[in-house]
Amino acid sequence: MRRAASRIAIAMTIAALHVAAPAIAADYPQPLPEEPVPAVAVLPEKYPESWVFVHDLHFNSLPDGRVAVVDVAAENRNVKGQIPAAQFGNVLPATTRPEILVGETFFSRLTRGERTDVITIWDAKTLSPKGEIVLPGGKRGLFVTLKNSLQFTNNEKWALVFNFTPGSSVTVVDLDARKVLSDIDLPGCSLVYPTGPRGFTSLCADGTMTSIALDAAGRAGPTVTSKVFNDIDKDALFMSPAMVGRTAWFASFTGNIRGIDFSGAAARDLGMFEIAKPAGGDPEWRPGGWQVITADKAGLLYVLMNPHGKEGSHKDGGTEAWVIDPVKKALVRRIALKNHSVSIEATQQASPLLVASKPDGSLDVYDAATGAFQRTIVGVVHDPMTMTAAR
Amino acid sequence: MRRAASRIAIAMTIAALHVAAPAIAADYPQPLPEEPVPAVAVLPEKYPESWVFVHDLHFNSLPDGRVAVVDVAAENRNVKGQIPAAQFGNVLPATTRPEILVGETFFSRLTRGERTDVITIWDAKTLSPKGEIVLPGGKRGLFVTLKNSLQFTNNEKWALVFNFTPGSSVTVVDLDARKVLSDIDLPGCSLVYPTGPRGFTSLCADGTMTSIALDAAGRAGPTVTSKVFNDIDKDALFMSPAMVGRTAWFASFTGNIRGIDFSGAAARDLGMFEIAKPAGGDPEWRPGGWQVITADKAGLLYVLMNPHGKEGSHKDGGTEAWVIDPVKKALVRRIALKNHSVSIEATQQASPLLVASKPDGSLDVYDAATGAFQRTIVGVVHDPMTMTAAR
Amino acid sequence: MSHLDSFAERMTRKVARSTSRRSLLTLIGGAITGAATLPVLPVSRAQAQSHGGTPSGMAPQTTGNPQDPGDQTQCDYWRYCAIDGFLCSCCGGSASTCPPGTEMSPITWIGTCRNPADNRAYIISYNDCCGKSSCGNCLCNRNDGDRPMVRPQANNDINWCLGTESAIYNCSTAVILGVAVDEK
Amino acid sequence: MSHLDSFAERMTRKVARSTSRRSLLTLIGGAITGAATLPVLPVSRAQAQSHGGTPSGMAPQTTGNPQDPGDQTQCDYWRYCAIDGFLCSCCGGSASTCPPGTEMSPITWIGTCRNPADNRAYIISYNDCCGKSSCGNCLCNRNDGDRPMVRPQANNDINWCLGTESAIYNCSTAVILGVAVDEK
Repeated sequence: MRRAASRIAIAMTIAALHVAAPAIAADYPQPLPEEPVPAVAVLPEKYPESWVFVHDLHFNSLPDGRVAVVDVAAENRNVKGQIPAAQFGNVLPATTRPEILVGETFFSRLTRGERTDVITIWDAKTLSPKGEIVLPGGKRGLFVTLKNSLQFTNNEKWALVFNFTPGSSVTVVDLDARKVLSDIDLPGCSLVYPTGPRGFTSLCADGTMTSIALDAAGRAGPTVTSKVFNDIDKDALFMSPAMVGRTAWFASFTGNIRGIDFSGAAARDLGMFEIAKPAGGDPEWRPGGWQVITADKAGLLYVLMNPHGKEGSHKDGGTEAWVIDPVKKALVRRIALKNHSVSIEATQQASPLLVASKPDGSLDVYDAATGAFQRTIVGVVHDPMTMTAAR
Repeated sequence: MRRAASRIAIAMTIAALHVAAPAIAADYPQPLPEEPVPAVAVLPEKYPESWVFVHDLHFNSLPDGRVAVVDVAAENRNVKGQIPAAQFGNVLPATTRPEILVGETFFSRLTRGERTDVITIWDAKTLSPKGEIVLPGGKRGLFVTLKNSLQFTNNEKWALVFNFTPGSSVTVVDLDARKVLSDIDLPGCSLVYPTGPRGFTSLCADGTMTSIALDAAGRAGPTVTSKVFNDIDKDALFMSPAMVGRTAWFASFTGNIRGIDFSGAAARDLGMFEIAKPAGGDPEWRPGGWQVITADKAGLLYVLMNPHGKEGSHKDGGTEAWVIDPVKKALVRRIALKNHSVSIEATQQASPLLVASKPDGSLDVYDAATGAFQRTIVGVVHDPMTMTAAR
Repeated sequence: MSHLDSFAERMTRKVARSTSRRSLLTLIGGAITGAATLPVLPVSRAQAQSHGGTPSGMAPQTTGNPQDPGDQTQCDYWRYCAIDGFLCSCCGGSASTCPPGTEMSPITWIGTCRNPADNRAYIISYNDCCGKSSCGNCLCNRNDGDRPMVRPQANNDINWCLGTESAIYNCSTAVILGVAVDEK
Repeated sequence: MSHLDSFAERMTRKVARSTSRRSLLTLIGGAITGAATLPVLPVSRAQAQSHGGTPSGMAPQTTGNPQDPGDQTQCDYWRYCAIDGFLCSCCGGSASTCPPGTEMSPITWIGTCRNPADNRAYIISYNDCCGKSSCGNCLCNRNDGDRPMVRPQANNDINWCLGTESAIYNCSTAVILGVAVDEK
């Protein structure tokens, strides 16, 4: 169909500019300069240690999860950018190169059609996708995000993806070659904790853990299963530990702390110690929230604590962060939080900040050493489940 | 890797059933019956006239828009189901068969990758997709949902899709053959208003409208352009009219009503009349909101009115619904709304209900004849922009 | 353990009625027959801060049966003692029915809830409804007996839309499977 | 009309700097040179009920230049007189920069905003940032001069992520293109 071009010409009639000749303010002889377009912000290749990845599960639209990159130390401009992490995604920032890995799942028609699981490799500087590795089998584990669902091994050359169908398995991915190396069945065990130079450990439903060393081709090599140490019925360990070097510190439901050394080819249980339980609990103080334990660079632990601890309270969030010295096995300090919080993360600066995420998606930031409240950062995400400090 | 099956067996240890032998209440000698699985609700093929499609733009996740099917007359169980409508989707319920059309747009990686525009055909009874027609060219118009972006013609055998790239065009789709018939360029004109037995009209930027009759193959036939009637600068017509049969009643920004007869091969301007402006405006009463005008089966119009009408207030929503008889050109009645509302829709019952959507996504329902408030329905959608009553 | 054994037997029989469910159960190693206290679905403490969620504001939905008391749009309805997710009652389904156009997950996590009317403990199957995006209404979360991902069959953070055509989670049901202990 | 003519000239020259923008402009028929009062992007009155949106709660972001006063995270910042959408200042960008990893739309709708500091009227280009999902922060909507879809170049309901690699809308900027009237 041809329509007269005159229509457009008429449409172009100047409608209303509402602008008379402007008065020129004597104070400003020159107008503001023109600004270039297009203009797109870029980030540093290496993020400052005050930056935190805040994962947004986005419960009201699970297919459209995302991660906010947030500078928690800045007075303003805190949100630096967003990274998509679709459908129970995982985010894993690399430390050896300027890349951020995201495990995610798509359907060709958003909620239906063909399923595609991928690891997307994001450029840290531009926040643009620079690569994608398709994961076969449509089996990437979909659950409320846990950091140990996607991990590195082999000096960050490989990625480990935990699958759940509900059968458990681990996919080993070569990030340089952008290809899948192997699939390792893992019946009865969950998640991946990088172990030794090239391997991982999984926590098992019988209370043990199994460490698997990988050969150069990514295949399962020597396997070591530990004694039973995780009393899942009576005092289960939270799945997300605080990492101090290669040592993981796990909190338990009732408030004990267990160390696991993942530096060797097989994980080594360092034993458990109790956090002294001060008075004031009703019925008792227990860890509560989603990411309940974190560590600073000096190796101090922070545990999000709920005064109303009891069976079933373990995801209820908390009102204090308890600072624990795992070497002295001692409660060092208690930080009273301004608000009921969901998850906590310590930054890796020499003078660390403690970040507490709240149910409304905002963050409260504290001086980790003094407990002094620093700022609230609003408008970060919808559902801030996990946080990962830049390293 | 092979893991001992014994682990699973151990995992299966009965953890805690917390159940002693139950006391049997004398009042209820029999327990509640077992319920069958799987069980999935189905809907009637022909929806009752108290049902309304509420389109959720979902501004916080535009790729994940949806439509709620809501019974606004029921005391409870108001939400009957949801239909996906991805990325500035459109919804168009058929009246001649139990089908609901959705125009939507997907990307292969949710926010990036290959774009696919489709019309999805949903079964009204099962709310399952029963067909899909891919729209070529990645040009389906993406904007805050307007009903006249996706319309039927040719007795609902064909669908018309409005495209915007920012060049305008219309794609004609054969719904029986599930294929695209033609693309019709439409420079300077917007949206589609079904016209005559097989054709459509578009409103143009110069204030005219153009009616195009389609031939049997869906190609553009005779074209008629009207005189200028839409004073877009001074008193623009809202794009979504209230339909009474084949007559469309458009509200204008300042509160005039214009009728257009779309029954013939070319649209016919029925002229404009003024709504008397009662006192109480500050500065004046004007239509305000997104879907500001609707009609009941008897042909009465309802216009959502804002007492703070002025330039730029046209999307601010309203606090009253004015009932207008377009035959008598008279303001019949004013309905004071309980809450500030975004859009309104009248059901097509003999005793119609007036539904007003609110910024929080809930609906207020009124008796259209008396203006009596009936109920609030919460938890319907996120951003209720348009509503479409079952017919 | 005899009570529990007979429960397990009942469960096995019940589960066996559904072939697809059984085949999935094989994968997880028969998880459903044990250690199945109070597992529930994806938690979002961020949205349901207070234990049990907040009042839904929905118009009450009752069964009309005095032996099945309570409002199915509220988190405190007796069958929801181990639910976690959007209540299908608020999404076009009911406590035991998926909304139209979704698919009920064949594998499920189960809980044991006491019915306050007849004081019986019922086995409740929390089947997810799958294939449409997050319903968004009536988020409800109760974690009594929930255990971490290390014990999947007792974990409520998992998307149980497994073995369904689409893995997209819409809402959760609470279906009566039977009484917890055989009364014979 | 001489003022307007010289404005149109300036705009044409400016627009011609960007080839891709120009080619898109051809499609819409040179819309940007006229009738371009105060068009803005996808309105959601549902979320920004009060005219101009609600206070963002963000930490203030100023340019530090007294000639460009105000808080770029707030809907009442002078440049936003015709914006509609999520403010990029709250999303990792700024009033004139897209967030990292998004693409700035080459075609844009423009407004004329008076700078309260120097009392000049500036042409503001509301380029959308595209390719990531809805930012979700600082929704801001002002409809002064907005006209319906029948006049696209003056309509703020359109997703202007056109001519970009992805049509997904993330947020909106407010870039200074120049003063509205040539002062020479």
